[in-house]
Amino acid sequence: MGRINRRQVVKAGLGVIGLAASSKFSFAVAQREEPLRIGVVLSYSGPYARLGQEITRGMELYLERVNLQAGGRRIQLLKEDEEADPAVALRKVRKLVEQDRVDLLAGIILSSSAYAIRDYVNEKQIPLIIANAFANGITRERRSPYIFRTSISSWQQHYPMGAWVVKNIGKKVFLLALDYAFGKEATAAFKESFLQAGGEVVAEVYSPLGSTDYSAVISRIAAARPEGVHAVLSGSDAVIFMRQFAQFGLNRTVQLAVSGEVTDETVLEAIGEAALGAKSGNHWVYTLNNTANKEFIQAYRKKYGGVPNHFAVRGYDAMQFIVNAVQDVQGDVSNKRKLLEAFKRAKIISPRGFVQMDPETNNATQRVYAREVARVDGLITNKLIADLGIIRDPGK
Amino acid sequence: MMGWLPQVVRLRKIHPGVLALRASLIGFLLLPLAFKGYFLYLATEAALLGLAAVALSFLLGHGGIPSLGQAAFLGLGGYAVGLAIREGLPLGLGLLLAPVVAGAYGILSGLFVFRTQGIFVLMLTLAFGQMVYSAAYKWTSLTGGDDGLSLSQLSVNPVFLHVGAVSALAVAISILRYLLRTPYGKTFEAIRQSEEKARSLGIAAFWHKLLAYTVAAALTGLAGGGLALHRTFVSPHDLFWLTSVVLMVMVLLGGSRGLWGGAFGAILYTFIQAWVSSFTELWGLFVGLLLIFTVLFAREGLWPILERRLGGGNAGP
Amino acid sequence: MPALKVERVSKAFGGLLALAEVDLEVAPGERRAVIGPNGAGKSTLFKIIAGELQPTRGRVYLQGRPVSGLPQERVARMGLARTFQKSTAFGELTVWENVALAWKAARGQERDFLNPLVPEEEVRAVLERVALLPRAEEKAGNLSHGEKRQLEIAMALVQKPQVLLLDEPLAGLSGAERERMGCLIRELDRNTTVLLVEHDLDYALAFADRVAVLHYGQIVAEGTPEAIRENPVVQEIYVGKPEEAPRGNLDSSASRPKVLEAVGISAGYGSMRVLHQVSLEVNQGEVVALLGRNGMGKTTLMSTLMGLLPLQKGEVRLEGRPLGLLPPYARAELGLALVPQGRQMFEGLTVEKELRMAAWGRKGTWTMERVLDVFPRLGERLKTPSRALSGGEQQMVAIARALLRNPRIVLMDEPTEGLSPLMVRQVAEVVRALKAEGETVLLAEQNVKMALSVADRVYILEHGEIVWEGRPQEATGAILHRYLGL
Amino acid sequence: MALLLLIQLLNSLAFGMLLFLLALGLSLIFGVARVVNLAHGAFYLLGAYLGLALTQALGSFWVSLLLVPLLVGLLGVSVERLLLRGLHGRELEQVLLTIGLGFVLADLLRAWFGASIRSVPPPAELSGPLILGPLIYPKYPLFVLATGLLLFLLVRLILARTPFGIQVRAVTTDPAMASSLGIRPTRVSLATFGLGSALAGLGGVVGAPLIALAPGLDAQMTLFALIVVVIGGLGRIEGAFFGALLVGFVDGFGRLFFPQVAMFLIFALMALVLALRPEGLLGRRGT
Repeated sequence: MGRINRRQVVKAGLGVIGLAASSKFSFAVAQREEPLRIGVVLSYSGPYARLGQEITRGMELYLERVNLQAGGRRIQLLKEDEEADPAVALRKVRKLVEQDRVDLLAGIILSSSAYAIRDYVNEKQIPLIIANAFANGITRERRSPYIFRTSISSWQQHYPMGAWVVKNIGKKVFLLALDYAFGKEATAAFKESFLQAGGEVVAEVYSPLGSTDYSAVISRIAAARPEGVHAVLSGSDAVIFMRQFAQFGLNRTVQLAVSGEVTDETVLEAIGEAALGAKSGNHWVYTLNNTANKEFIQAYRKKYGGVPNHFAVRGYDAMQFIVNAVQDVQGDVSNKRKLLEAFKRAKIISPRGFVQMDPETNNATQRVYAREVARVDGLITNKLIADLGIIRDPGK
Repeated sequence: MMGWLPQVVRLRKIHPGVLALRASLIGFLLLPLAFKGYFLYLATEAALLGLAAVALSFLLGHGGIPSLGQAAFLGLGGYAVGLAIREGLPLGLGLLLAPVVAGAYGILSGLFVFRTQGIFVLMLTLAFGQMVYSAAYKWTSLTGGDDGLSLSQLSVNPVFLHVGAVSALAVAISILRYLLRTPYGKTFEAIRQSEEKARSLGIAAFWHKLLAYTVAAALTGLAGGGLALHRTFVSPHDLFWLTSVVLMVMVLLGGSRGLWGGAFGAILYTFIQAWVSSFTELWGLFVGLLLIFTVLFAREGLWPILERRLGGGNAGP
Repeated sequence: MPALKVERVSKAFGGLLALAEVDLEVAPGERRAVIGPNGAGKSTLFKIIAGELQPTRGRVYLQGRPVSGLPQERVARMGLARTFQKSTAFGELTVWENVALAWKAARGQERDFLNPLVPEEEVRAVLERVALLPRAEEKAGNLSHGEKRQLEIAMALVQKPQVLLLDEPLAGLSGAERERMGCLIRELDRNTTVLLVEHDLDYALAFADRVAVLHYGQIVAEGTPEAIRENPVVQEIYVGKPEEAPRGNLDSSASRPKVLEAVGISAGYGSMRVLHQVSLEVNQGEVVALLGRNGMGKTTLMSTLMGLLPLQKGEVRLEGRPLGLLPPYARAELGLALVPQGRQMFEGLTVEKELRMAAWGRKGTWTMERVLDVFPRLGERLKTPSRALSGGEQQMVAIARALLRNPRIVLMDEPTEGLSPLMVRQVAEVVRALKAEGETVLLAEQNVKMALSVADRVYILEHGEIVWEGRPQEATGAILHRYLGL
Repeated sequence: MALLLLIQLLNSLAFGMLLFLLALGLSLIFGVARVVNLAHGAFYLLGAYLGLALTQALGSFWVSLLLVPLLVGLLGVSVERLLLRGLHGRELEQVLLTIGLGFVLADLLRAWFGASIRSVPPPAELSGPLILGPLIYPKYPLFVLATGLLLFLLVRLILARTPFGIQVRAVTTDPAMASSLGIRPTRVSLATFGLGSALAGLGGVVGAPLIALAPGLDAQMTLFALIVVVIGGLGRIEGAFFGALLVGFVDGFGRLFFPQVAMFLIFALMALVLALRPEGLLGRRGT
């Protein structure tokens, strides 16, 4: 008797381990009174950890305004860390869709992650609201009826700056960008208008994502002696570049005309004084005087303190967009066609001012501004210097 | 002719307990076919990583070769399949290319690695593995660099992929176990025990180890190819040496000798890691503690303990 | 055409010349023995022939084909089989698997991955020949030391070599095992050429057709066993200069406190038991000599006393205190100091640093100044790296190092090994000076004449057992001949 | 162009010295305790984060410059005594244990200090550029350069002159004989483990303003230290020094001229050295 039941015990034991792991996977079918489950995939580690944190803050800030309700259903956020790695983003999205049975997906910081999950999301027909990833292709050649972008495309944010820089900074500019989808697209968009306006590219250098030392690039800039530098960096890369730029004393001799990502308040907070005077193009500026912006800044500072930034704005708007659409269909997300119609029609009152979803490209049409780093209300942030008009992504 | 040694040669009667245990291991892997979705996804991942772990277990447990560069072969296999499909080659050719490419790098790096002995082998395999990582990360035109390589345009039916993975694992284990009973395998074990003695008998230890290293590299490449199909994405991050350490943890957890341990360790690790990482992102801490525990307390791994407890003492080699 | 030819082979390790212009020729089927004291270069020559080491100059021919420079496995493939001094086998494989592997390797089939390894008839025959058939399925690791030696011989024989190299096959074997191994080697078929390197003078002379005597890296004598036994040069190497020197004359009756006492100690390397129930004692102010031919266990005893080797049975007491399994540094703290065999200078340290390191933290009569008085030569060489010194000078450093520990007792392991006769006399002078200063010394020595000239009491060690004890005067010619083969 | 080369030369020298601090610790620990400490990068990262925290808490970079190496050294000693002592003589198990330790440390740091990347400002008196005629170069990397050189001379002096230094070299070449002369190998290897870890901690504090702190940096630095030790050869302090300089140059100028393949060049260099001399440029065959 001893030998037999031992074998059963082990086999059962192996089975239990399997089930224990799988019991985590609930297979409940979404009913009406079930909470609306939104899978949020952002970077909570690696070079973009702070960005993920700020976007989540923006989302939660807006949810508080509507006390977590949309169309009569409670909203539940299931957060997953994409670890700034496209393969991980895909794995986590797959887990949220197949295991946690989420109704909607939101988030995605990295353009390469957006490209990686695009086909899967399209095939599974789960609406995805992109709160950050700039990749042009998501709303162009790889457009999907299920994917909407409420932030901005690389082209929209960087194209207008080209001409502006030639007029206000100078003709000879050194181009630096991160060596992945976002960096390349943004630089191409900037060059498009910059060269048309008669600008001259002194050098074009790409550096790897998440590198911890920019001294080599900075010594090249010092030697090239350009009139201006157009840098497309974000997260830690932006922080390290700006600090070493000041350490090398370049901020005395070379003008900075960079992507909005580089002069975001999360970066300025880490660098401080060294960034004063740097110019950039962005779809949000701290000093925009519209009621939505005032309300947002006041709510953010009350709840989190510190300086509000455009990542929080993007999270805030993305959630506003979702709540608006879900309200439109009274919380019934099961009818996909109706839900997609609601998303196309959704309007939001954004701290950025005028923002509207372009039904043809599923990308948000919005204003872009030129701004300069300055001390405002005792904070190191950006002040508006020019409105570059309403910019619509051409979609092709 | 062999009558004089009756009890030596006949195929040793494997104890029923041990046989049942191994059957339940394979059974466990086929179980998820009943549940679709994420559970099946994890099981396929476990089977494929199991194949790579078995290859490492063959090297480490039987050859005494501590390799921290297996992630490179995994990656080479993945990129081989990914690029083959991107160029429109048939899937079969891609899966054939994976072990060939990985095996070739095995030979190339082995030529350097086996010029040294002992702990330097570990350091060199680690360095050569990182060479592939940095190439994959930087050679954006070929590998897509940090954006990775997506194979989404090809959809392999998950069930078919899973059965393929599990059978590949089972076939690999039986082939390698048979190999260990042939002169080639016995010599491989002999070299681990005393390379000096083996060479004094006329055995060219350098080439022998290089051949085994290449076989293991090819098997790991095949597993890498399978993973590329499974994840429909290949990213340089999987080639970082931490993946090699994870494979090492699987082998040590399961038990480095007997090859079954490697497969068991892979299953255990994959499911525990998925479970842990769902409620904390500190799974690295978990892996570290697991490694320290295994090294200090369960030196020959959990599987032999199971087999011994169940098989009434004479665990298979 | 000679089966094996060694032509003007030299080998240098750093400054030291281990082999100088050695010539050796072994005819096919001949049984050649190479004998010589420790440090004479026997194992270096053996490794060069087997391909484990490359000669600095000169060449080695196997059946006329040059083999020096080839890797070990190629030389083995060309028909040369060898055994190892510390016998090694594949412990986790069974006995028959070890032999089967050797057989497959000899026929180049070790890469066969199709059919499983099975015991062939040749394997059975060889196992029967070395009387290991009943142990065929045993794991090689579980064999006794003697059985492992037999397995090694079986693995060599199954390869059917042209030339068989045997490295001290009888070392560490006791009574019955020595007999069995001895006749096993004697009964090797005549057409295999055998080169035997052996400490045991009697067995070597009995076994070999011709004998070569290696000393100080050179062949000093070669010929038939009978000629070698009578050869005065060999006598001197094995016994030391037969000049008359004053015998130690300390009266042993005076009641002197016991400094060091060993009671029934057994020790060895792994499964190889070298010392069997050895007991001895050294009293305050005495110089006790431990005599015995090479390989009888002198160095094993000294290493065990110093704690470098684990004690398997018995007990060692220092001034009545049992030392148990204390590690060497603890014993050094308590007052034991070792002058190691081969002197063991530290790489990268100068003479001054070696001495300062030893003296660090040890107060007492022996200070740097006093040591430099006793060894003036070292005074001039303080700044030179210790490994660059000559053999004699290194010996002085080793002794000075031990003295600077201000020890209760100095253990000297073969201090005259490899030294020129002039240096041997100087070492004897030093030992006498130490005795005059009241130091206690346990001297393990192969040079009998030197030892007798300085010792107050003498032990003779044979095959790991104390076979005689007494005062130097009582060590008559008969005793010396019986135990030390003089 | 010459200005660019000069700037990059200084950058490479500074990075080289940082690698030297790291590789020296690793080489000492392996030389004496015979352990390849793959948690070395984690000790570096611990030193960096502790430096950051203490500088903020105590308000002085210099105090944390002294305090952090002591703390990390203590950790090294306790690791050797608690975890590694039991595995004496089993090289592979010891290496695997250090890998596990590295994982644990890295994740604890991430949990404690957060996962975002921190760029540490240099101390006030060392921040900002130094103007030497045409050359504008930040002061801080020069400080790192000076620290590295100072350490090289200091440790060489300790190893050559002091009793502890001689004991370390004796135990490195012949532990048994050293023990017979009353030197306790276990105590020497404990002290060396502490010294090696302290050097890694020092590297962390000194390196943080030079290279930003991020999760994953530990694995990167362990790899760099390994490559320097493999190239420079083990057992001799000069090996770690020249190995570090060489890797610093290849990395610095590699990133300047062919940024795409910089990392690859370092591996190519290593493979080349190993093909010619498996024991490394200055290593001894014996160790």
